[in-house]
Amino acid sequence: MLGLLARTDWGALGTHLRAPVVWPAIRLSVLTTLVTVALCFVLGTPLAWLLSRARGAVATWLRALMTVPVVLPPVVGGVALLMAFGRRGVVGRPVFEAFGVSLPFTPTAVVLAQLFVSMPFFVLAVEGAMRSVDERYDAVAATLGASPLRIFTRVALPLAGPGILSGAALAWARALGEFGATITFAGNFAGTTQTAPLAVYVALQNDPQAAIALSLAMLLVSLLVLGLLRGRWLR
Amino acid sequence: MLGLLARTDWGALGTHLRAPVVWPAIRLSVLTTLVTVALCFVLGTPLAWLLSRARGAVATWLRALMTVPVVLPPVVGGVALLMAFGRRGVVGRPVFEAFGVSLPFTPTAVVLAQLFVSMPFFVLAVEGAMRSVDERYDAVAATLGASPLRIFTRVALPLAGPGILSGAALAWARALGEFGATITFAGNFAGTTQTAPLAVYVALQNDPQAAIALSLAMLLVSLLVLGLLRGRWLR
Amino acid sequence: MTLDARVRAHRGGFAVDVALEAADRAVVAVLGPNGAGKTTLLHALAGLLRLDEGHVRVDGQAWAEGRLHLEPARRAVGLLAADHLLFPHLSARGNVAFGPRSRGASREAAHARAEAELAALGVRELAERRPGQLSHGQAQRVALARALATDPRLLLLDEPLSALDPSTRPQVRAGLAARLRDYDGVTVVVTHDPLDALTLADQLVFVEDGAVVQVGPPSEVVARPRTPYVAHVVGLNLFAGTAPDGTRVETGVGPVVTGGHEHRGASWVSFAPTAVALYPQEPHGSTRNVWPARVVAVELAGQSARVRLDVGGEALLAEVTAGSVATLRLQPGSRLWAGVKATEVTAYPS
Amino acid sequence: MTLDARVRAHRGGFAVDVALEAADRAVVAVLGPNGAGKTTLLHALAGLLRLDEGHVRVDGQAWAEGRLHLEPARRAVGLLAADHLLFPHLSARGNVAFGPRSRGASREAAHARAEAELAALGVRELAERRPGQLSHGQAQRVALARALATDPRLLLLDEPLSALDPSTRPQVRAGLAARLRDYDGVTVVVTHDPLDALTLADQLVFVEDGAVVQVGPPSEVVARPRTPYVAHVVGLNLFAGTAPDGTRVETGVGPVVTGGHEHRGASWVSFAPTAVALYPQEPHGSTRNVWPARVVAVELAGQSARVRLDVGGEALLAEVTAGSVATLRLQPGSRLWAGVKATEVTAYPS
Amino acid sequence: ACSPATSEDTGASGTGSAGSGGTVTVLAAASLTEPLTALAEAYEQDHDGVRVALSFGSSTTLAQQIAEGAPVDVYASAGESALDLLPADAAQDGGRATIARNTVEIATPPDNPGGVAGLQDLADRDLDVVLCAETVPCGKAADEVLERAGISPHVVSREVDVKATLTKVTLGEADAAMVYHSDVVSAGSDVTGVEIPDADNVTLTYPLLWFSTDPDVVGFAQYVTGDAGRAALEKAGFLAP
Ligand SMILES: Nc1ncnc2c1ncn2[C@@H]1O[C@H](COP(=O)(O)OP(=O)(O)OP(=O)(O)O)[C@@H](O)[C@H]1O
Ligand SMILES: Nc1ncnc2c1ncn2[C@@H]1O[C@H](COP(=O)(O)OP(=O)(O)OP(=O)(O)O)[C@@H](O)[C@H]1O
Ligand code: MOO
Ligand SMILES: [Mg+2]
Ligand SMILES: [Mg+2]
Repeated sequence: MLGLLARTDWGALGTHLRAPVVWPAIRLSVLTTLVTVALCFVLGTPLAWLLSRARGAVATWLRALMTVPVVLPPVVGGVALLMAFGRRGVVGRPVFEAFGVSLPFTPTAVVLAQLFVSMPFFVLAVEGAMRSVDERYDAVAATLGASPLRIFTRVALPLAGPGILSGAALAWARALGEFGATITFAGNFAGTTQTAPLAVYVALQNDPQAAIALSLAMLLVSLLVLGLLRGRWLR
Repeated sequence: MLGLLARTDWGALGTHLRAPVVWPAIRLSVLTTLVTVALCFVLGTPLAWLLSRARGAVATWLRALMTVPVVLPPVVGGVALLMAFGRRGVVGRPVFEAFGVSLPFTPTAVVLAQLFVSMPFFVLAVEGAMRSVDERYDAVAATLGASPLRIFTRVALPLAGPGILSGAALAWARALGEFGATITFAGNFAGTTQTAPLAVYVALQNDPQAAIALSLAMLLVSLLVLGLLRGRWLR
Repeated sequence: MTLDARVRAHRGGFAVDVALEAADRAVVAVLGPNGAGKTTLLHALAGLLRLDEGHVRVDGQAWAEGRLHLEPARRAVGLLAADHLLFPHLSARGNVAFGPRSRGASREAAHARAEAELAALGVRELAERRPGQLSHGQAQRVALARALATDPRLLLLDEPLSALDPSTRPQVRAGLAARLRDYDGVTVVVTHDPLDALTLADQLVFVEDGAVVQVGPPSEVVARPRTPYVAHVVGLNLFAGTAPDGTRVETGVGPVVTGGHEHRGASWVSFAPTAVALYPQEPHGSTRNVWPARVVAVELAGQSARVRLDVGGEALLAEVTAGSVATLRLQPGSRLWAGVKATEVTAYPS
Repeated sequence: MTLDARVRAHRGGFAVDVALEAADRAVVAVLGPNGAGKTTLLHALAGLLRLDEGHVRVDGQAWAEGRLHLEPARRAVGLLAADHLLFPHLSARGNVAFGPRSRGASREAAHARAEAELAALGVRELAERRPGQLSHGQAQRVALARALATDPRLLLLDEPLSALDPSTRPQVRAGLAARLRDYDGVTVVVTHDPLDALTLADQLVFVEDGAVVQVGPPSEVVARPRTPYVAHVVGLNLFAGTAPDGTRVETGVGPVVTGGHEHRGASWVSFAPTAVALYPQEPHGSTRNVWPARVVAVELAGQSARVRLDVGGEALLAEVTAGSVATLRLQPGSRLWAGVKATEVTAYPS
Repeated sequence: ACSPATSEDTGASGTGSAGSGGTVTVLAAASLTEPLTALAEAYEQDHDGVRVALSFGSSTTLAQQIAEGAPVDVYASAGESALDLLPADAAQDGGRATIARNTVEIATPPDNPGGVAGLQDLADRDLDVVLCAETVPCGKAADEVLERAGISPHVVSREVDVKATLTKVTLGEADAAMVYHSDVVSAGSDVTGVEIPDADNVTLTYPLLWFSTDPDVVGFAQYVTGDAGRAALEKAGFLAP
């Protein structure tokens, strides 16, 4: 960080940030990551809850399985996604043949790639937080007649609130920084699938200063978003 | 995942895994990631505790700052590290001139790169879990005469146990999959700094099947480690 | 609505084996020493704990039996846990409305119900507060309101009044008693306070070490305790012995002359602490049972005093006026004489 | 060791303002209705809550004063919280040993101490258990042991005995009383049970709505309550009125003839429930004070009964034998006459 | 096995292996992975006690590492552009040679679903075409070829490196990609190559830089630039310089 700041050519910063690819990339990043986080929340929270309350070998292995996308180098993850959802993929081919739609090279693919890499962070962080919540509240809610769904939405969810926010921040940051899976699965086309990290990487190939300028812009955005949201929602 | 498995050339798997670079890479990965997780725990847990108990703007921004390495594309992170700890770096140059040691391109650099990317996951996950722990236990411990250090080690730490394990699993997985910062900061020397993801990258250059085989081996290792540890330590 | 339960269950190494039967609208009070298994029993009835054996049937419908085990949410129970466990993120009103909402009431209906329940327990003005902003006794009343608000078929109350102050407690108790009399379901209330039990319950169940030791309507249990613990709770002195004839029982403190009894053989004798008179010297008069005694402790309670005595190794409790304590200069270690008239002594087979 | 405190503090919108002074080895009991601010007071003394104003000095050393605020860990306090808050991850022994260990004892010493404290409270055999494996009453005793094990200079107990069963409670209370008498520090105990207060304390402090309403040694408070709440707790009937002369006090129930008094003007009159006699018809005899009354509630407690009466809108409590309840066929709504002899009535200036 | 610390002030610090006796440190473009690995192994066999340490990565990353003081004796780059990132006097103690050339070629999936037969066919708007990013050598080359031919194909993605570009074709996600001849050769039967006539094509050169006069370093550099090197590079699909 300090190294980065120390070597930044502050004078040229403005010029770099006015490059035409910068703002579309940042806008795309912000949009896709927000969708990703929303999906993480919708899909991941129930999963985290189930994992936190489940016992036995199935849950243990499911939990380990959740870490797969974390361990997999993102590029390999992207290849796996292509093999599954690509035009020739296990799922993608029948869909393409039936409807003529194909995912890769679309913003949807960007979201999918981000979801693939950030979901585990969300689920595992939220699961840890939910496990630290006293299970007796679940029991009390059950005796009051609450269905598992209601226990989840009205008891587990609010009680694990801080953990969920942490998890969402984590997942959002991870999605924002996501590079390998996106480039492999969604490609890199300015305006459609070129997110900020892709723009940074591409810039890095011939003008490190421009790359650094873009990175700093990304960081600024993320600091602002996280700082403000946290400032508002947490104490 | 399924896509990956479906397209694997199972017959050749054995051959690929016997390639001479495979085991040194996996060994290096396992060793460095274990060191990384240990460091995460030692450095990150107190930080998470402080963050979880701190109020006010400083903590909020510190928390947001923690997500920087997550947001930064890893390659850029690697460049930043190089600029800080390289032989010409802000920190690296005085150290090199004084002691003649330089970090980059050593296993230590691998650990540093992994620490850089995985620490935030650990800290944020653990912080979320610690915040879900009833603060009244802290208060009771204080009236019993416990110093803040003792409250931390004897009360906060064990009560946040599940969250810490989640965080460690997350950080470990992230470190294991780390690629961009490592290749940039530590280089890609077989046996010294070529971790499993780097080996996958190299293999991908000329033999995608070999890359997939290696990825599967990595996954297997991680599943085994996480599955067994969790099975043993958590219910 | 009726309850028919035979609960065999365990928590760790501890097992309970208790049978309970209760008719429509009955209130059963469960009493017993700490660790006897009262809470364990309630949890088993609520479905939080699986039965090892036995059954729980409410209104003829099995909630647990053999391999059947209805989840708590599918039993129409209301449970007030001893450590009230109010949801920390909901207001008092939100906590009370949680049950009705869970069981399908509209938001308005649930809130109105919550307001009514809170008002009945004198905590309406706390409706907006979070549990963290309530005192202990206030929180307990909110938790009680929450349990009552679901109209359960089986209402389980674990020490519902323990945190209430002495002026609130009788009011809440009286309100609860009235409420339970009209309430069309079975209530099981665990309490350590005999006054709660006597005021609220139709039937007392004493549990010791996981098993029932005495069951019966209050009047019977109060008159004829069958274990020292029960005697203690109902405030009687109790001795075990053998009746050789219809006038005496041989006990650990020697022969006790009774008011007359039919049975022979193994026998309990009991008498009230208020029936025990204390004398500085050995009395000579109509009092038939007289023992030398040593004072163990004196407890002043309001205007009367309870004097714990040791009579030849057995504990004896006497209740006298606060004035007598001063007159007799009672203090631990004092030696004196204790007497009970034969007409005050009851004997019954054990 | 002495305590000199003037606590002004607040929790949300609620404020307490209480002055406490206690000499070496003193035991102060704090009583008051739910929500009066007792727990808030203890938390302020422990340092969990900052003072808005005032001071806490122990042995002349300031723990809080002006801007000074020692953290709880730096005050030599022992706090038993009402919701015991045992550390869930430590065994009972580990919980009790936590304090001594924190204050520097060796592992062996701390464990030995923990064993001893647990044994004194009758829960030694539970030493290995986790709090989740204890019953409510067992957990409370472990928490009490934990608070006692630190040898604090200021011991703060919040409802220490509320979960104990009626046979354990007197034993623990007696043990605690003996312990506190010998213990070289100040104890502040919050309780709802007058028996606890009278047994343990040298001084009673009644708090209502954040402020002290009556302070004094037990004997004085018991004899001359100064608020209806205090009267209720000590088990007396209390009426406010004005004394025009040395024989009568004009009260809400009409003139009450007393046993004679010196003062004139604003006055309290009080008498024991046992002094109240009940008559089916208006009595004509020596009883000077006679009122028509309506039965509000009847509570049977062991061998006696408490009858709550309504006398012209004021509450009156009578204590009679269980037998009289049957004889008089007392039940809510019954109308009858209540009488008190003038010699049983005390009057004192308010 | 390297030159003494004279290079400290060269800016290229070609002494990464100083004191690590007998090790030649090579940083090389990822596209050279296969031939250079083979060459290093062969060289080690022939020269007892010499170890060749290889690190593959993107040419620019490697150049950046060198600029930041990475230990390096030999650097092989794909294209000349990355050399701009090196300090001006980087190779003043060593030398420089060109080891290979590459030309641009069209790659299609094996069954060539788009029926691509030549450069002109890329103008078809129904074809999904993938190119390297504008900033990497293969992207610059492809742009130049297309511009000269006056064709603007329907590009769906600009990949960060040539392998990623090729992957899109091997997996059938794209109908055509513009990559290097060597990539088509190494991909074997996974792709079908469609050559571009030399007249329309551009050439990429592969410079080799060495940073010291150490005999092992110079020896390895000469081995790569010599016949053995040329054979290995040609086998991997590279053209002779
Ligand atoms: N996991 C366990 N292992 C062993 N014994 C246990 C376990 N959990 C609870 N017990 C024991 O079970 C017994 C019954 O506990 P329970 O909470 O039912 O008692 P209780 O009658 O409600 O007592 P109290 O009046 O103190 O609340 C206690 O003696 C307790 O120590
Ligand atoms: N955050 C808050 N905002 C407003 N009022 C509060 C808040 N926290 C506590 N109170 C009020 O402060 C008062 C004092 O509470 P405290 O716990 O001290 O009572 P207590 O005397 O211990 O009562 P109890 O006998 O029920 O334990 C209560 O009336 C409570 O409702
Ligand atoms: O060395 Mo590269 O992979 O053409 O940039
Ligand atoms: Mg219990
Ligand atoms: Mg309180």
